[in-house]
Amino acid sequence: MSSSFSVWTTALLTLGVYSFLIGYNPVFAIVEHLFVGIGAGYMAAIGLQNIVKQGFTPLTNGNAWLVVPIALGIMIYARYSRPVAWLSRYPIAIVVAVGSALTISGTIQAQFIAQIQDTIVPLTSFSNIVLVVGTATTIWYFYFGTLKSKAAQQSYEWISVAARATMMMAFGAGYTGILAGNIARMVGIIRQLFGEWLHFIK
Amino acid sequence: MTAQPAKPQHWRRIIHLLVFLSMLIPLLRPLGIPIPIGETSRAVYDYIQALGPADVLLVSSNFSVPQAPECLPQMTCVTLHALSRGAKIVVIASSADGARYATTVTELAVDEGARYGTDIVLLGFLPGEEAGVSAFLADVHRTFATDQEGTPLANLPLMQTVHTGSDFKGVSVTTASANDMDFWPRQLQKYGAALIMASQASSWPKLQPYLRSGQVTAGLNGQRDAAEYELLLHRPASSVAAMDATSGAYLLIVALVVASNVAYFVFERRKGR
Amino acid sequence: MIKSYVPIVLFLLSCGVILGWVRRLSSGGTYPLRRIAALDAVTEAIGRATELGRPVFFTAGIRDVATSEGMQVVAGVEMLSYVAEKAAEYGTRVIATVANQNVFAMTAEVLQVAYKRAGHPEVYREDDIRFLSPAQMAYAAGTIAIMRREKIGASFLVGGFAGEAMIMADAAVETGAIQISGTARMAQLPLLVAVSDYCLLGEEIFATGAYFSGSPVSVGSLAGQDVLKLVAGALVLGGSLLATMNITFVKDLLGK
Amino acid sequence: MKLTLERNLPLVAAFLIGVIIVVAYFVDIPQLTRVSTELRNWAVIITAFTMGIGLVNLSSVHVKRIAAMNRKDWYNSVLLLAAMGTMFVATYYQKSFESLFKYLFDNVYGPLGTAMMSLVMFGMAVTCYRGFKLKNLDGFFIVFGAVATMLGNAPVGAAISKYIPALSDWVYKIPNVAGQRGILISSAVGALAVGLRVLVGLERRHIGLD
Repeated sequence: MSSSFSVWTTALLTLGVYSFLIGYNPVFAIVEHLFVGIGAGYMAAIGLQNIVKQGFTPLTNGNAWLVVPIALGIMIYARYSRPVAWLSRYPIAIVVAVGSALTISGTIQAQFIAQIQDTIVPLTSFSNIVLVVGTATTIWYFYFGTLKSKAAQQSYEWISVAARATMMMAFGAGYTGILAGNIARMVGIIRQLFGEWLHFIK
Repeated sequence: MTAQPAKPQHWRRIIHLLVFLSMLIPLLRPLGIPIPIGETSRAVYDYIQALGPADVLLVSSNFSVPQAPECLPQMTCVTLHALSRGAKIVVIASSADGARYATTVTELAVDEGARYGTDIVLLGFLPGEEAGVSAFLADVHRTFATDQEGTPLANLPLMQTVHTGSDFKGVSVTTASANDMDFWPRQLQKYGAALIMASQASSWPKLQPYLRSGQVTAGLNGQRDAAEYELLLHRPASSVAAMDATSGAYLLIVALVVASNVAYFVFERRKGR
Repeated sequence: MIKSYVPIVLFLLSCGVILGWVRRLSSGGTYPLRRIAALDAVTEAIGRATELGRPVFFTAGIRDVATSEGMQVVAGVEMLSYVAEKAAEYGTRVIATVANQNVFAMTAEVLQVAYKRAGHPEVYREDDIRFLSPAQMAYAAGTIAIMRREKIGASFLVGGFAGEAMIMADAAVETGAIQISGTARMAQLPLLVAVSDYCLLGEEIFATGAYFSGSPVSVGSLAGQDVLKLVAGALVLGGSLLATMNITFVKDLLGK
Repeated sequence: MKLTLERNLPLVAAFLIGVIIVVAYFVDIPQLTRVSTELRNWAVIITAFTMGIGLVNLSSVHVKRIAAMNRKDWYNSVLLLAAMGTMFVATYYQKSFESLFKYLFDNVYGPLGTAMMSLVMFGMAVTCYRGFKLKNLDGFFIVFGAVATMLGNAPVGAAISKYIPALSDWVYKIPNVAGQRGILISSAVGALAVGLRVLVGLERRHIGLD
């Protein structure tokens, strides 16, 4: 068994997390509060570093424009005082606007055009047919309107069968990928517990 | 509706225990199932094998503690392999955590005999994700004035040959971030460097479209391919040792799927009728 | 100066189609929608939580709004506002956990609007929106603990998630809650589909506003989306048929 | 329509900023690109400030719990606040508290994260038993996709049959790509629509306007 304080800390905390598998219990509650505290403290420090590194330091070096985001950042705290609470709308509106601008400009090229272009292949093999039909039906599956004619409804039924089959196979494959990563992590943890801590694995 | 008021679900505890045992037992008593070398790890190996002393490889890391069991061996293998071919290495990281592992790999390479400054240089953390990478490839010396330790790039012989993205023969990105898979091909396009992407297994499906289109030359898929690479390099390490446990876990999961369906068709459906 | 015209033209056309349909519905047009099982289940889930006398749980994931995946979180928070409205009508408490500080600020605003609309502004309590931290697994740990402590009756995980989604969804299911989830992040969908009672796939998370409010803006935008999807599918299929006959016109045009 | 500081101007400001970023993406004007980068940097700075209101929420919940003096688990709230303070100081003044930071990061924060994350593994195993049933076509295809790739991913698959790796590879490269692309393309349309609505001010619940 290890005599290192760090190894013991790691091992006990790991067991504390695993105690959740038995059910929510006081030990897990302790570990959970510790973790939330540490996580928040860590992220807060990184945030403050960002303010200093990207805000105050360049500002004092002469980039006067940075007064604006810093002022906006302070405005978020207006929410605690009712008469000026509306001031906090500015920073939120701007942050969300940056996100939506990044989304609408980025998606059309990367997720729309590039993906469609890559899927256009000659239908000369079984694989290519599955690829093209699978992609097209999956896109059409997300048609939200209602269809009037009987024929259209019937073809939507078929489209949705093909689409769901394709998506489910993709999900199955995705499931495996995620599983593989978790197996690797789990092996790491078992090595930690039974190797470094208990010395059962050489 | 499947939801019911909470009551102890003991079958869950049994599955938890089985999961643990399915991996612990093969780790305690390795089975030694042979590991066949697949096409994907072979493709990366072949690409690195073809590098020579005139080539510079950019190695970027962007993964964190949870992905390290998969990604660290991948990055180590590619770096050491390239060095063994005489290629030069520039190491950067796109995240703060990634920088910790970039340091680990660089130190390991130096321990194995690489000369710091001539064979390998560690530039460190490059903030700004896509924007950062874009600026870096446009002008390496403007984004990094010094290496991670603060040595000016002018004092590092290797950096005198590296100025823009065009000076890299290839780029090897080991990443846990799906964003990297979108923007690296995009940013690298105009520089003509080949792109090798090593990823955690859960991002592997995401990489497929880029491999198909050729924007990514070759890729490594999680611990599995790391193990194969370790074997190709004749230096079996943590990934190879994990493979039996991996088989054990997969067999258990497949067994659970089978058992669940047997239970469903034999008991539940009969009850339902 | 302009790198390529094709994306710009397509972008402007897409915006035009969406805004055009919004205009059309705003001036009195109609666009009936098909049903989506997961959205039909929302009211049912809130109702069940009410019957059991348990709170409804909601979280919109760990992603930041100021990124290119931010709209998933916006969609999640939008859904939360409808869930909260409904829950307020039923007199059921909604507890939300938040990982990202921008999302926290949004969530607070959205909930106040929702409760006001439901006619119960007094229900809003800032303590029911729990900011945990952007540290992924700390957020997950805090969330599963809250799920258990508060004995939730229905759980909504809709937005932009990373690896933590599975832990939270599984914990909710074991608590006995109905689990409704949804994301457009491909890496998390497989898990959420497998573990949840109902799952909103990809684009479906962007449709909640139209289904719950029926406002001309959101329904119109959905109609516009439908047109774009018909075109996209046709491009894939038609382009490939042409490519089979060695006509690579569509593929080349998109590559420009 | 009257422009008011409270209601319209935030939306106008957001619209202008958004348009600059969008135009800079499509049109290559160096000055505009710089402005766009600067604006994105603003979002980072604002986000860092916003952290404060999150922390106020977290702290106030726990301070109230301690102050109420009637909870059995008050010590957890003390622990949380103490851990938050300690980690904050250790991270921010990393240079002075190097060994404390290293200990907290490598032996507390890191392992807690890894252990939490590995709970996914248990959840997935349980889900395989609970949810992967061949009840209908959906069930059949998800099980097929999962089992084929699982056996293909582990060395044991190749030991069972040499066709398993090939099948697994096919599932990854064809149906997987098709399904992913279909979802990606359609959700791109959805994200575009929501983004557009936010940008032109049709969607404004997020800033507290109805």
